[in-house]
Amino acid sequence: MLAQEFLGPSIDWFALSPYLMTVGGALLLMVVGALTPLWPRGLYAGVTIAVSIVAGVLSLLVWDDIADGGATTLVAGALARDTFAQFLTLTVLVATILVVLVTDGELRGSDGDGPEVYALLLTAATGAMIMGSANDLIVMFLGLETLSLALYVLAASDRRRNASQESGLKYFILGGFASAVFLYGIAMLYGGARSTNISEITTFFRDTVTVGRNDALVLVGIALLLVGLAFKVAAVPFHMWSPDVYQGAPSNITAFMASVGKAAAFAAMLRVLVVALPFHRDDWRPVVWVLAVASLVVGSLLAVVQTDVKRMLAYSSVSHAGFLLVGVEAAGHRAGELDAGSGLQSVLVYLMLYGVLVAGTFAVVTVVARNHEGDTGLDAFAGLAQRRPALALGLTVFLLAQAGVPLTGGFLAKWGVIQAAVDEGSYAVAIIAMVAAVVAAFLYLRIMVSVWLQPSPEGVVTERVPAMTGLAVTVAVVITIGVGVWPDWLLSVTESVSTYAR
Amino acid sequence: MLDLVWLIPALPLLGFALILVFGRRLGEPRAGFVAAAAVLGAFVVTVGVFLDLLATDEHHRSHVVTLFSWVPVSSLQIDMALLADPLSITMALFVTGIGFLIHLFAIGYMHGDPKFSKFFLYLNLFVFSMLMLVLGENLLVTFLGWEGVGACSYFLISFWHTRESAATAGKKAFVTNRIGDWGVMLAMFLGFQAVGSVSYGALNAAAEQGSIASSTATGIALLLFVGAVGKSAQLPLYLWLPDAMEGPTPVSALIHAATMVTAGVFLMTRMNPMLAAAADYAPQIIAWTGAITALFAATIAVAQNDIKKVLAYSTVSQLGYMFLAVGSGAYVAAVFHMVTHAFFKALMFLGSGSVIHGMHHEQDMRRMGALRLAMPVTAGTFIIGWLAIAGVPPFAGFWSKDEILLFTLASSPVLYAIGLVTAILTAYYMTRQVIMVFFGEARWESHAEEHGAHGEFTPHESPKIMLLPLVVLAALSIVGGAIQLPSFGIVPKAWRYKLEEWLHPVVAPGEAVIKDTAAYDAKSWLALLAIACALAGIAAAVMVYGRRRLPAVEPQLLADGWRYDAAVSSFMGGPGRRMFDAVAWFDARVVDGAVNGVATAVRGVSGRVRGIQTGNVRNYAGVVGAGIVLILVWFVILRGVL
Amino acid sequence: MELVVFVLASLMVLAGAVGVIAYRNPVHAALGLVLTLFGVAVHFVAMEAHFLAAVQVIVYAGAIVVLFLFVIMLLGVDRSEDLSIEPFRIQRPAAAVISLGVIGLIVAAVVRAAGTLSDDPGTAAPGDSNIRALARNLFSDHVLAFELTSVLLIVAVVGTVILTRRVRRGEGDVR
Amino acid sequence: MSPTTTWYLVLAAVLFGLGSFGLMIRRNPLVMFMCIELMLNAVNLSFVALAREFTDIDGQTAVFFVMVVAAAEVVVGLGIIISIMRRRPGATVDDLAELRG
Amino acid sequence: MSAFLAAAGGPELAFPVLSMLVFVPAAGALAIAVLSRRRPEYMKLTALLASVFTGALSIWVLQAFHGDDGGFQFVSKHPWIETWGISWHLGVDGISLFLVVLTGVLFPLAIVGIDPHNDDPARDKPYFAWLLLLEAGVMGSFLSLDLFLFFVFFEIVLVPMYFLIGGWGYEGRVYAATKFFLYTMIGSAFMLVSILATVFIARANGLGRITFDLIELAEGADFAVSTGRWLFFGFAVAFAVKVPVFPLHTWLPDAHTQAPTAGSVVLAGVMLKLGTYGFLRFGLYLFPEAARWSRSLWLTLAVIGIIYGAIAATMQKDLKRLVAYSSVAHLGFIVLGTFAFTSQAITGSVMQMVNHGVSTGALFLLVGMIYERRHTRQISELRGIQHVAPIFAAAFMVVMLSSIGVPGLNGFVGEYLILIGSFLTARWWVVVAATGVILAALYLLWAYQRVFHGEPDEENRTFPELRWREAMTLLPFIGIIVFTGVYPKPMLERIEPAVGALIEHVSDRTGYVEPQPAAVVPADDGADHADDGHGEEG
Repeated sequence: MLAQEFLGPSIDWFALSPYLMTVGGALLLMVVGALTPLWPRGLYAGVTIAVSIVAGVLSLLVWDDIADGGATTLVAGALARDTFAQFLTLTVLVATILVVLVTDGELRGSDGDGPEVYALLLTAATGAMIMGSANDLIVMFLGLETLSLALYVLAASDRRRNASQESGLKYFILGGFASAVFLYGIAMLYGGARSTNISEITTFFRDTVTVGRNDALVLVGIALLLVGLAFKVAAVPFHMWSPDVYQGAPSNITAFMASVGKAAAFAAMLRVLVVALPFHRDDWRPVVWVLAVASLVVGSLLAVVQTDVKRMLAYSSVSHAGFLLVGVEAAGHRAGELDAGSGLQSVLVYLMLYGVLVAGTFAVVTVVARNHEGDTGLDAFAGLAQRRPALALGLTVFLLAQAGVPLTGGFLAKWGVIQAAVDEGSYAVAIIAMVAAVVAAFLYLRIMVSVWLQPSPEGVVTERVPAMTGLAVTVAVVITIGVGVWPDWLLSVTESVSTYAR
Repeated sequence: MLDLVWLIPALPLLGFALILVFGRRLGEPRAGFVAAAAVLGAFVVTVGVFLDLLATDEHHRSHVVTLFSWVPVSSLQIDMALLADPLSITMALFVTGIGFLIHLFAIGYMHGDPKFSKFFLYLNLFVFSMLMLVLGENLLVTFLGWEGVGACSYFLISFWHTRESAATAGKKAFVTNRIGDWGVMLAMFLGFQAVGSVSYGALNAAAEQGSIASSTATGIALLLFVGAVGKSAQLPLYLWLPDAMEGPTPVSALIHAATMVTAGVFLMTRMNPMLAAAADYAPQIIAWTGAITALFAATIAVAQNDIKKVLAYSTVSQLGYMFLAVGSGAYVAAVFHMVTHAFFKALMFLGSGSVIHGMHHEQDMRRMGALRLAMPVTAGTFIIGWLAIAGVPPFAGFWSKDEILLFTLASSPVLYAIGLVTAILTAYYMTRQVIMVFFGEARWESHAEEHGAHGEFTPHESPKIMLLPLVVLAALSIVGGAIQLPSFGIVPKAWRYKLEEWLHPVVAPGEAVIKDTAAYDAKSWLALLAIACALAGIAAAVMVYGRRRLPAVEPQLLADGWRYDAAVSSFMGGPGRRMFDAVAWFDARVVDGAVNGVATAVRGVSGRVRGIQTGNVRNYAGVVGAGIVLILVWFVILRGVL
Repeated sequence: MELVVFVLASLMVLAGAVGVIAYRNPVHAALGLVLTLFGVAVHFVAMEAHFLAAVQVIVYAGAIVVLFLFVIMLLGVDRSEDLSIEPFRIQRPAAAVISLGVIGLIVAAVVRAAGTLSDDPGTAAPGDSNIRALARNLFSDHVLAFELTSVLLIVAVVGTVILTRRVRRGEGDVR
Repeated sequence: MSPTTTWYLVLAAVLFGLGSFGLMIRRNPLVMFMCIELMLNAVNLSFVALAREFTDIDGQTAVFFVMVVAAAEVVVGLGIIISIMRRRPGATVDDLAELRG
Repeated sequence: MSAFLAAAGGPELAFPVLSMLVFVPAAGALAIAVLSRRRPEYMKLTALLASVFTGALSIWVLQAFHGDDGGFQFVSKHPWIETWGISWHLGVDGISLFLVVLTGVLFPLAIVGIDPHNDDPARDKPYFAWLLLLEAGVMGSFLSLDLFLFFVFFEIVLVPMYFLIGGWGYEGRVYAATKFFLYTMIGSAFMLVSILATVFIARANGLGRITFDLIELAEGADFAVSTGRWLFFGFAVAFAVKVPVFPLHTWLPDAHTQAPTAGSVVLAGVMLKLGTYGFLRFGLYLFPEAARWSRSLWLTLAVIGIIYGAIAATMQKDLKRLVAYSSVAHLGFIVLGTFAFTSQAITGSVMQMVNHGVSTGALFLLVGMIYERRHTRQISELRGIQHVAPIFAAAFMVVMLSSIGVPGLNGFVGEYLILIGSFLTARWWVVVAATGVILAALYLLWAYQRVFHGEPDEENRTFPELRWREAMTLLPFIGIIVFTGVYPKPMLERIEPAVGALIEHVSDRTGYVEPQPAAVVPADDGADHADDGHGEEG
């Protein structure tokens, strides 16, 4: 047979530009940075942030186009060009910028400084963005791997502390396990739906009437995919890695995991469950419900008895994952329908705000940690208010926001999720979530107690707050309060967020 | 003049305000004079009002002065209004009159007390409250005064509050009174629900027209009686009165003899139509309570050694008499006895005060005797009071007591018998007191050394300002009976039943009619019998304490007031307190314990669950694997196969 | 014929896998892995995925396993691990149950789904054009994914740089 | 008769299960890592089988990507393992359990 | 329909006085936050200015208020979160008016009256900032007519209070603060879900759109019976914790005892009222049927609270704790009146909220002064103070008598109205509740005797007399106590129309007919006959 001439797919470079931007930035940092001696004055961070900002602007422009032209797919249906993707991209970029600021404050001048970390952060961000906008499970898997591999390395990157390396190894082994499962899920789903492309899967299930539930492969696929994603979002019982890793990894990296990592994972989950598998919502929604409740309960309960702040926050992030799952569950009720309810939106808002919150929180943690040789026990925070009132105030804002106190972004996020759940009539999970939130509030109070109400122990030197970290905290506070007080813009924006499906 | 009724309470209030502001600057004795002047002014106004009312004919002898709307909420409209009618003015007259005298007495009695001006502050406030009580046009205004006098008596009883006993007595008085107030409040509620108003006019009118269910009327009447029992120290709530003697003697005279304690009787009289509309057992309950109290208190008085305690118990007993009258429908008699009793009991209290004053605050009668030589005026006046209370004609007490007994017999002979016995006892223990204090040999010299503090010890007559009130009251005790003379042959027609005519518009609905009953016909004989009883009592006492012919019977049981007080307080201190402690324990351990228990439980569970997080990757992988299996089970088996 | 191939290859695969699990010495385990990989490659050939078979042999067996062995030698961790002791008593039974559960459930599902699959699957593509078709597909439909792999590899490279760099600069490291 | 897709899928499942079993019982991080490779191979096997079933090349493409990912993972994973083993030679995962609770 | 609709639009004011009531203190807090911490004297000054200005505004509202209008006045409504149908909707009616004024008046007094006892003056800064923030929050809760807005304020007040207790409290402060925070938060967790459910269910039947506007919801939506009951339950839990109703009260003694004096004053004075106010404004107004249905439960709990609180108070050894338990009893009365559904009772409840605020607030001030002088709150360590500080004792006595409920003082009028009003619909509860009056006298007088009477011992012999500043602080309290007691009309006639409108609303929704005195309770109101034991006579 003769070889017919080859036609590559048409490529909308502009729509791809945000991803290209970040990857390009990473390459730039690697190539130039590796060949030149150590750059002064946090130029790495500067470049990274600049790149991120440009990418953000680009994705905003793309958003405009979508608003006019409607959602499409890119590069032969590999990526979805929809507002959902753009919003997730923006979320990731904002969180990345904050983390980079913190990272600079942490690394500048230390022997850990160098282009590599920033390059990895950028590539990881790219992976996250891809996960959020993937329209093909294989692509999603690749994005996931990009993100995960970078995180494995970053988690282990602090060679001064054994904990860092231990956490890196644990994360790596379990992560590998999880991605294998995820991959197996893809394979099974491929067996059931004869494609790995989300749009095609959706169409397939819309057109084929499954007779007598003989779609066993699909079910197994969904199950395994769900496990893989649940692992990434650290939902109970797949959360086991997160406390150890959060605690062991350098604080700024923990911030990245908690913000970008979670955002990407949830975006992927929404893509898979809500976009690709709306016709199996009755199959997966109960599982999500159970996961949500488990995460809420276990996360809050275990957070209460911790003594290490980073570990507390790790568990609290588990319970936050529970909250997000409540949103996913809500989104599941009317997935695929025209009036899909506010579940998806609530999750997105939550991701954005939680990303900022947690980044800010860990920014403060880094400062305290480096003042106590990496010790992040509660007593390390004792009397922080006396030493650094402003910093303490910032931390308090973040903690209150995480506790869901009004006029903060955290409250809005929780409100949105619960609203979605109640709108779908799942009151039980809503109430469980709120009660869990109260239990979790106890641990934020514990931190505040040691920050404000305990005297600063003798001979503790006042923390040095790097300018960049301070900036990060300030920005995070502004966003948290700002959105908390004037949330309308964010809500109206997210209301218009839609996914490319069907 | 009638429209100036508001001046009657206003003046003491003014006095109160003045002393409150300038009290310290006024100091002694000016503060006392200001207070006395205020009360005197009130008295004068009252007299004026009294004359006006006298002038008007009987059907218009009731005048309401509304000051302002007090508690107006939709259907509930309560005014701050005063009512001037025969009853209230009668009360006001002796409240202000006797009040004034007692003020004068107090100026002398309280001489040298560091808190002189404060004493008159309270005294004026009390008079104000008492006047509000009697002049109130509706139950709520009365209640204002009702609680006001309670509060004032609390202040005054615990006036020397550094004395633990005084403080306790004050508290006891207030709390016990509150128990009664509970009844009054509920009575008001019931009345409001039934009639839509708490004004006497509306309530009594409804009662008279019978537009109020008899059950409701009974409820109101009995609840009010509960209040009366509290205020007027009847069984079972009389306990506070004897203890109240901890207060300065003028207080005892003013509050615990003349005015406040009679408030209960006043209230019942005021609401007599309601009582009339009530079921038959209501008045009987009242009568019996009164009778039993009278007898009970009299027996206790027999064995008291504290000069004031004797008077206190006799007060309780006499109040019992009044309720006996009320219960027998003898409202006029009740008021009559209230007035005469106010005269002679105030007199005797002041007398005892004078004695105590002269004896340098010695109150134990066993350390007195033969004081008639040391303080003749006091002795003389006191003896007049004694004859009055003992029921010896022609003194005031005889007439009122006789009238009550008459009505009682008309209603039930048993009660009459009790009344007579009480009369005998009264004569007996009063005589005993007089003898112990003023006659016999002087027993105080033997105790002189105890008083060595202020040089050699000799009782001395009190200053003029203290004696004047004694004299006036003595006079009243003699002629007081004239306001309500019975229809005996010796009495001129024109003088008869003055009080009854005067009060008629108020008490008409409830007043019992005893004409053409056997008792009425035999009233002269009854009078003679009463006199005989009185003389018998006196004679017995003389035999025992004067001549020493007979042994004194003063069993400890009576001295301890039948141990009733002890029983109550041991219950309060024992089971009662334990119950309260139990509640407190319950709150701390159970209710709050549950809360903390939850917290502990959460921590406990968390600690357990925490164990899963071993830190070993292989375990983690195991858990993840388990999760996978579970989810697969759901999808493959529950959703797939089934 | 195919049946025979299938059975033999499957035996290789499973034997290798068991080896990986059971050999106390990591080096032997690695060899077990090689066996499995070859078995899988044979299956690929049987399913006429020749290109993948080749890559399997070259990349996996060739590169990856060698890398493993290299690391083992480098670290000198080839001292054998005592499998007879297990600190967590329930770990092994639990693991067994779980694994059997996973296998059982998936197998059950697969068997259930057998109905949806044809009894005699056709061939993916004519043998000679398998590579061509793969390439075509790779560079048209999955070009983005293909590019992503490069990013992935960048991450790998940078990662190793980070992980190893401080060994050069690093302070207080046993060298 | 020739082996149907189902056979391959069953085989893959067994292989996957063996891999997970190994992951749970082995203490040497390198070996655990090998077990992950086993699982990946199981996935590949099923991909190819299904690709043949549907006569659809996508499955094989997926396998290709999986291999790349595997390679990258190996690089990173071995990097991490090396950096740990350097400091604590012969450490098993059981020894690496400082973070817990 | 009822007057609420008429006033819903309300007289739109050019000058948004209500918003100012919220913003002024907030701004003050902000100002203090930015002030230099080295000049503590400015802190207090700023705090004082802000709070006094707020107080003045509230007074202005009081005098500009149309007494005869039962609806909301000075309404200011601006869209806030349009996507969720949430608006900045403030308004004041007779029910909230005096609570607002009380808040406005109480804070300046709390600020001027007593200083935080802390070692270094630099710590004044956060103290005053938190206090002002608290004032803003409380004001907001009383004024907001939007469920979301209300919830925001209702929650936000926890934070300043938490820090006030935790930061400037006494020995057990951290425990108390945490307990207070979590306990209340649990309650509001249920309320949050309930609010959302209310909104969505209202959209489903009646409204057709999402709105958190109280008036629209109350007037527009009609819930199925069981639904309404569940929703009401959600609200009720939050309020019951805040009040606190009997079994949920144990956070209160700890919080009160451990809080700094100003904290206790505010807590008792206004914050507890959030609960009772919530019952009126949201419970009865949104879910009349459910409120009617569950009334016997609340009445019973209220009565239990009255007796139980009094008994527990009697046994306390700590003066502050005693006052705290007395609050439980007093608020029992308020709840009783709230669920009696008669004009007198509810008017009395509203009035009693203010009265309790004044008298208990003053009591806490006095106890705080005692603590300042003697550094103990243990009754056993105090003796014979009246002997050495008669004026102080007199002030205490007046306040105490108003708390006991002696006629002529404010406490009595409220209690009396509550009882007489409740008697019409809940006779037997009232019969029991009235005994609380006896117990009140018992525990307060006993405490007074132990603290003020008797011979002062060594430590107490030097007890300083009332100082001028303290006297000036207490004077307003005593003034209000006496004036309200003697002449409550101005207050009642402003409260009553709003209450009337509320009852009218309840009647519209449930067909409940308010029993009038001298008239048999209508037969259709079966509930009353059921739980009144034997029916009404007369």
